[in-house]
Amino acid sequence: MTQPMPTFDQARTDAEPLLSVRDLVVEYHTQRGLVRAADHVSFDLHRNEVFGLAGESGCGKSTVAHAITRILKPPAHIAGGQVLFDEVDVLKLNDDQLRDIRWRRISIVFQSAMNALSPVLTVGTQIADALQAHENGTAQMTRRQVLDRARELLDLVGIDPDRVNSYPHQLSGGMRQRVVIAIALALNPELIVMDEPTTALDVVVQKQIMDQIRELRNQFGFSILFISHDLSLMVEFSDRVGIMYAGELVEVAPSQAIFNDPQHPYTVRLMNSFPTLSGPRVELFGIPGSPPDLITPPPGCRFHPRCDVALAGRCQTERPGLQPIGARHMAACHLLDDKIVNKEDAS
Amino acid sequence: MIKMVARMTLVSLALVLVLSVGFGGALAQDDGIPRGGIVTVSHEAFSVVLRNFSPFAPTQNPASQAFIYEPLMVWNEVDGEIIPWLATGFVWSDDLLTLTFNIREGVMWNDGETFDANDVLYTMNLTREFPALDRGAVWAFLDSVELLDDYTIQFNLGEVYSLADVLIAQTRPVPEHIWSELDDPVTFVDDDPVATGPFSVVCRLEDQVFELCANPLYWQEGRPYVDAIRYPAYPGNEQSTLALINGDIDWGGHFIPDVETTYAAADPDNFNFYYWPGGATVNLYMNTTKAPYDDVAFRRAVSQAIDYNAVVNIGMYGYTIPSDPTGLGPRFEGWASQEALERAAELGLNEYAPSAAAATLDEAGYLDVNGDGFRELPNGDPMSMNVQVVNGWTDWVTSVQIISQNLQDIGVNAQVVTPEFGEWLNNLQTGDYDISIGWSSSGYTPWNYYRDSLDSSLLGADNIANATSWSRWFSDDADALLAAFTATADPDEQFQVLSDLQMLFVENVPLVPLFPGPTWYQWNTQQFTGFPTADNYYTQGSPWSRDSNSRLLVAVNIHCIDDTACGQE
Amino acid sequence: MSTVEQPQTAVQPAGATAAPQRAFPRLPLPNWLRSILGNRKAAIGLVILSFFVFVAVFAPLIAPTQNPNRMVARPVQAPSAEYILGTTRQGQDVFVQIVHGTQVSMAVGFTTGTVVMAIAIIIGITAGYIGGIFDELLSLAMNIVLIIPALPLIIVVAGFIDRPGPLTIVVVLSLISWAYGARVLRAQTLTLRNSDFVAAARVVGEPTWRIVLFEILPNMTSLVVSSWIGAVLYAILTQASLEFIGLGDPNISSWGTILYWAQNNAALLTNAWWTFIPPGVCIALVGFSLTLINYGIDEITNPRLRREPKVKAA
Amino acid sequence: MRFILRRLGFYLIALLVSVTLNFMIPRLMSGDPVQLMFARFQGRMDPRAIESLYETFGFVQGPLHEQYFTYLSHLLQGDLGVSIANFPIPVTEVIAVGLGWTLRLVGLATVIAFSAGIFLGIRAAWRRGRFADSVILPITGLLSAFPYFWLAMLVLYFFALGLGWFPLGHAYSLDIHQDWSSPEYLSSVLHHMILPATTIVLTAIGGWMLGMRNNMISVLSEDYITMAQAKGLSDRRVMYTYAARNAILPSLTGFAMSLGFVLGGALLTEIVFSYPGVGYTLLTAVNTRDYPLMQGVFLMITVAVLVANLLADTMYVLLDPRVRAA
Amino acid sequence: MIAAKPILEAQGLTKHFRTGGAVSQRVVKALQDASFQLYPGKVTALVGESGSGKSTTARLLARLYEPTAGQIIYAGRDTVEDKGRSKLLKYRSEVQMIFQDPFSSLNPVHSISYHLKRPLQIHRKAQGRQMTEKVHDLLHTVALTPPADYTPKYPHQLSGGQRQRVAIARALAVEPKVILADEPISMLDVSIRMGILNLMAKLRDEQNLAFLYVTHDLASARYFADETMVMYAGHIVESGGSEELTQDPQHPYTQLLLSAVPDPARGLRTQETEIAGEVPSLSEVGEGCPFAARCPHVMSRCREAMPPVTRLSETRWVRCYLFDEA
Repeated sequence: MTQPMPTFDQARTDAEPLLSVRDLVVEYHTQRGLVRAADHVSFDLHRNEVFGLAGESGCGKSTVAHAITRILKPPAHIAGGQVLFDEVDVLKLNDDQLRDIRWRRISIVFQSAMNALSPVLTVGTQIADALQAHENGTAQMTRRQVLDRARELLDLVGIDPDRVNSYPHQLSGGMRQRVVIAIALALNPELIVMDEPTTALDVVVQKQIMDQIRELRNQFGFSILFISHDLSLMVEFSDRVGIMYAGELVEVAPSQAIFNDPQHPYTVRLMNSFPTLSGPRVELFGIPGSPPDLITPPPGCRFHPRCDVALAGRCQTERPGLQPIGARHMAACHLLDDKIVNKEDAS
Repeated sequence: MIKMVARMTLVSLALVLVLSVGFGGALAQDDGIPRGGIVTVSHEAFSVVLRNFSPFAPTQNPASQAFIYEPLMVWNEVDGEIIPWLATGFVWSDDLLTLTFNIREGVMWNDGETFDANDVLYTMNLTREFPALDRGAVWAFLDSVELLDDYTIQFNLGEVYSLADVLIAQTRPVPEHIWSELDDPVTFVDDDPVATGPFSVVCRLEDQVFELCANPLYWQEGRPYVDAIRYPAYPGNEQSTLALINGDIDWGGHFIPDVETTYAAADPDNFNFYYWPGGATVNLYMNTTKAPYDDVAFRRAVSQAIDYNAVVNIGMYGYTIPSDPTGLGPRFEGWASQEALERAAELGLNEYAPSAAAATLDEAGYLDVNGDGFRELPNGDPMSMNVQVVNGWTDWVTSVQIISQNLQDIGVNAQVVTPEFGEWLNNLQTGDYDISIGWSSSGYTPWNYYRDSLDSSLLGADNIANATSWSRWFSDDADALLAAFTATADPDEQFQVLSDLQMLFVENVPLVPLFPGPTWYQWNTQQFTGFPTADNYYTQGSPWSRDSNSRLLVAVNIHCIDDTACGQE
Repeated sequence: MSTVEQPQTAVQPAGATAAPQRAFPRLPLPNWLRSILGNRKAAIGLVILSFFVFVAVFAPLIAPTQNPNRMVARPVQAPSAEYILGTTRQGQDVFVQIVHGTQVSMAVGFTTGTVVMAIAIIIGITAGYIGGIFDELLSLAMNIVLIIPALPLIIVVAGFIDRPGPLTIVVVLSLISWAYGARVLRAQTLTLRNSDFVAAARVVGEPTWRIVLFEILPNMTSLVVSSWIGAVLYAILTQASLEFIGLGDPNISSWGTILYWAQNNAALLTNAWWTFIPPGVCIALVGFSLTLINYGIDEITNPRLRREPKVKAA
Repeated sequence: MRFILRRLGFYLIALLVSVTLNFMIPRLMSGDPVQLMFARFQGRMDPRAIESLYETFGFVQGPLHEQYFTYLSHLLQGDLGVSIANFPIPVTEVIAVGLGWTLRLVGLATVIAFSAGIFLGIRAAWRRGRFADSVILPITGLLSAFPYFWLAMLVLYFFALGLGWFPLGHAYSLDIHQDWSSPEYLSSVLHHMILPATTIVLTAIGGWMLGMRNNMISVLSEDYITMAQAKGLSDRRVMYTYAARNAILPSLTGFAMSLGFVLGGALLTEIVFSYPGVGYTLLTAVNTRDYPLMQGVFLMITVAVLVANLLADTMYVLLDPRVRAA
Repeated sequence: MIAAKPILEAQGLTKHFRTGGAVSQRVVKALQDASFQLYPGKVTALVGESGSGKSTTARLLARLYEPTAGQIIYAGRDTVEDKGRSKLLKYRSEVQMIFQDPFSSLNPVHSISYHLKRPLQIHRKAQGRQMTEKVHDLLHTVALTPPADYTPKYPHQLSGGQRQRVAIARALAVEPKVILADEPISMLDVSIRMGILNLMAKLRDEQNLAFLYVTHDLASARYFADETMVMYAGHIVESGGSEELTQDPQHPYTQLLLSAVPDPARGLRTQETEIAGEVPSLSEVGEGCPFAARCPHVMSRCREAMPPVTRLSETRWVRCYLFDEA
């Protein structure tokens, strides 16, 4: 029934990436001190691509997503870097320009649909608000047309259009998340940032929603920045995946490569941290220790205190940078020095 | 001090229209006295106006006591005269058992009906039929009332009671043609009174103000001179004081702290006050059923210990004078017994003499045996006492604080307690107190003062002390003297009886008189004149008085200062 | 239960308050005190309050007298070296009265606050923890007491007790003011009762009384303290109001009675401001200090309320 | 609807409890109103008159439960009895005069204080650290710590006696006749209302502002606010429709409850500003042990508070769809 | 294979909650007729979606709830009637529980040593100087070393994994035979989950503990549990050896559940499964099979009564009419 997904290779064009994040730095000022939640994060996201950002809680993946859409709230603030969306630096936009780009071109699906919808407004109103806030194309719409469009959107995400007058508390968790997706689709954006869109949901509902998203993407061709801590889901759903650890991007690769051939020791161990339903039952070990406190991050490679293959001197003092280690595969680890591909070789 | 809320009735539109013809500017008449103006009066705390002008209401609207319903005769507290009013006079029979009043002719109710003795008769019978209406308790001594003719009425007494004349003279007749139609005169809210008074027309009644307009049919020709009397609502002294200072009140009866600086100084030419120290004496009562108060020596020591000047100047803000030891005060100067006063001086009563007081106590055996700084009873038991005063009556509270300080100074462990009014009264009535400040009766003669304080018959079967016999000091001699007074109408005899009573009083000190109650009275001459002044205190000037209708004399006398001052208000 | 009955602000468990403070060296202070001192508002409030507590405690030393209402001097003297705050119409030393009034007013405030909280804790936690019909009845009682207008009821009840005085005020206010705290504590107890650590304590075999006293109650410390402070503030203000309208004991020196006498003596009209202004300012300062402490506690327990530190340009 | 019905049931119980309380309190209080009244006349009343007045005042003897049911049945007929201190005026009439003024003044002041507090709270939370948050908030906090009467008296002396901008008291100028259709009278009423209302507003606003600010701050960190902003909605729409509407809900309950405090607290306003109202009537009734009047006033205030609560509940239901289903 | 005697057994265990007020009482059928056994040295997983009743089951066994019906048989004896502190205490010294959220299962106001000392005191496992020794032993067991570093700390000073280890140590303190682990790893970071599961596996082996492992994660059940039971809407619908069940699910719901789990190992881009409908509310569950409304194989009798247990093998059973030969 559904078309097979276009693969990343097919989707890739020679055109400039849709979204290009360059050396993004996000800091939090807390009572205890300064936290650098995202530290020089750089990646590209192409048109029609699903790019996943994965990592454990507190690794900075949501921070990056929020920074890109500029919805970070104090005490977090962007301390440096660029977010180029269609060659425009989102971080330099003024409020009006930002309001114009938001939702019409970039929309967001929040983690918990329970909290992403105002409990005192109907679903219809919340969809209509998004439509009416943007003059382009909707300024002339009557209230009736707006509501018709809202019903259409609900239908699109598999909800009875009559639910347009329902309040969020009258819907189940899965339905609410579908509403949030409907709102995100309202203005046919080019990029949808999905921040753990199914974390609060049960696996069956998660499956339903992810299928739905996949179908909609086939239909409308938007790009997705997909944030999740669930590597299985991530690998299954994304074209490319970036792995974050302690505020840094440590590996970027096509999901196939992340699953079959992880390079960074953290990714390797992470892939070995959760059991699977199929395949042989092997003993898994997880990663000893816990992620560092970002107020006092370890010097050198941030993963070195938990890394069983860390080099005695270098890993403790020198921070590895993200280096290409194969076609479309990058990782930040000193151990991979011999694998690093020269730029010339790669091209 | 907390007073009652007044109450009111609807404006009679028709009357307003009729009367408004006469309004609008002061017009001098033949006598040269300017007419017109609205006099603003304030003397008690209320916050909203209620419609009730019944002269029988237990807590009456003060206006209905005099300005609306007039008495047969007006008793002038200042000189003791009884002034003919609706009655032109009265005659006692020789046996002092019948009393005949002559009713004035030519008086009309404000609805145009004629007033005559039939109305008086009706009123007397009404109060007999409904005891709740017998405000003067006249049926306690009356036997019957009969009409001799339309303008003569005879009262028959059941026993000789020589003070009956004044009591009956206070009767305020109500119109028979109105009241006889009522279902229940007791609960009658007299919202549109038919009366004879100079200001008996309720021409304005709103939530915070009511006005009584001049009665166009008033029997005193040409009077009253002003158009109306206005009563605005003020919930407390603070607010009325502000209004007085602001010149909003023409005629006031308020307590004002430091009246000289707070009020008079604001407009020295026009803001006047005079606090006539002729009110009922305020006393210090001691419960003589208990030790040590049953000991006359102790009571005498208390009388010597009190700093009367401090009480009067600090407690009472200098608005009164210390009482003389007989408790009679300036109003009854003519009744004073020099013998008794001399005896009191000999005993050192009512003189601030701490050392004498201490000596008196030493002599009587009240010594500080255990060295705690306080004296013990002669038998060695500890002695401490509460001096009670009503909470919120701040002048009295201060006075009592001074007194307790004075007592402590002579080694008597006295503490002030301030129960609420209800409990305070109940304590006095049931004898559940040590020492207490309290009022006494005023009356037409000093007899009332001694009767209410000393008459043993006032202690009821339930041990409840009525009137002010709260000290519970009784003697056969006192009872006999009190009875002798009302059994005669002969002034000399009465004087002798009272002299004896005074002597008995200073010998036994059943209570300690502190000071005559001052009567607050302010008047503002920016617009009106004709008020009693300190120099010409022709009657008690306060717009409020518990005991008399003397304000009626003022009300018909005040007038605008000139033809222009009261033009438009 | 409906959302209506939820407390207004979610209060986090006390553990959240224990974030170490950079500004303060690790003195041997209890955690809560360190948190409070680390909050500027609360610290200012605490300083003001401590001053008044100090005055109250050492009143007999600061202004030695047997009876602060003793008439000692010429009436209505303006402040001078001899009488720092002047004298009243009754010749009382206003400074002495204020110092001793601090004692009475603070004592009434804190006693009432403590009694109110004791009642609120007992009723609120019992209702919340035991639940069932017991809870239904207690909740009904709380809501009714909350809805019945307080000041009129206080006036009526104060009138019913014939001898007014500080003790009366404590009793009356305690009888009437417990419900708000009880309701808040009940709601919090309901939340905590269902928390895992209570379940864990039960599984471990903790007896009920220990669960209430050692597991639930310590987690409501900040709530209890802030309700207590609120109750103290309410008591101090209400005491002053009651005394002002004449329902206090005029024989006792407290801020409210000083104002009562000042008003009776037309202090403002006679320009004797020194009898009227200082007690009002004292009440306001104590009130403000309590308000500040409560602001502070709110901020400590709910980090979102904290002002974010100023961000310097990167 | 079920929510409202449940609340109605609760109010009915609350009413019954306060009515019962009302019945009990005078019977527990000491002091006999008739005795007190005659004491004020200082003992010149004949005992016969006292006895007959007892009857007239309707002092019912008999078992307590009988008295209670008589009391209830009278209440149901709207008969609150006759005021003793104002005999023979019915209690309803005594209250009627003041109630209108109290409700107008307190109603207006409360609504203003609430609205202004809510508005300022919204602003303070929206712009943290700006004027509303860093200047107005502490000032209103300080104001709410002042004893009300003290502040009111200072205001009265300064603005009315000192500067003469406002009248010294009363609800309207006594030189103007009371007539609700006259513009002159209405403007006088408003002019006289300014000081008393302002003082109530000043002392009450702090609580609302702080509460609303804190609720707003909590709400502002919710995802739906972030999402509303991300949707590109105007600040106005996010601030009022999304944030304030959710943040106001807890304050609404408090608003209803506070009316009880304010209505009772109006007593102080009435005294300081010579304003007519039921608060002073209650105080007078307590002092004179005028039980019927006391009961009447108390009942009126309670009913007013209950009605206000019901209104607040209705508002709550209108604003919060979640309770409609509950 | 199963020769040992069960240590803890549920027999027809049922729990209904009553919610709502007097007007609209609803019954939430959280658990219906559940029967299963826990064996020493074995882990039994209970898998289901949120609201399926799996946590209720654990809490019933922990005696945090009173069962509506059924038996809880410990060492061959029904303990449901064991009430009163001493009897429950005895039970609790044998059966302990670990909670889902280590952030809330430790009381923030108490230190780690308090948390570990209390069970030792209550169950008189240690006294005096022994106590510290015992506490250190426990911390050793859960690999929090050196113990002295941890005892004075408060929960907020530890990471999630460390807290969960403390929680496990607390459960171990009473030297229980059975541990009920309610989603012990779902709140933890991915990288440390295995550490906790491996620790529990070690305890199972070394101390011969019986585990009930409640989880929504089928893969972790496959990894950790010897046997797995699948719950749907208050009913256990299928039970069997973990490997067997996950590789060859029989019940249509189990099949659905398994197909929904993302599993890159099965190959990327798995086939989409048609899933209709949502989990029914537990207060609306009727007499029939709760899955009937969503089941692709639904038959008319499915809607009439819950299917009985059909044994597929010695260790395997399912409740579905598809397997009911009768």
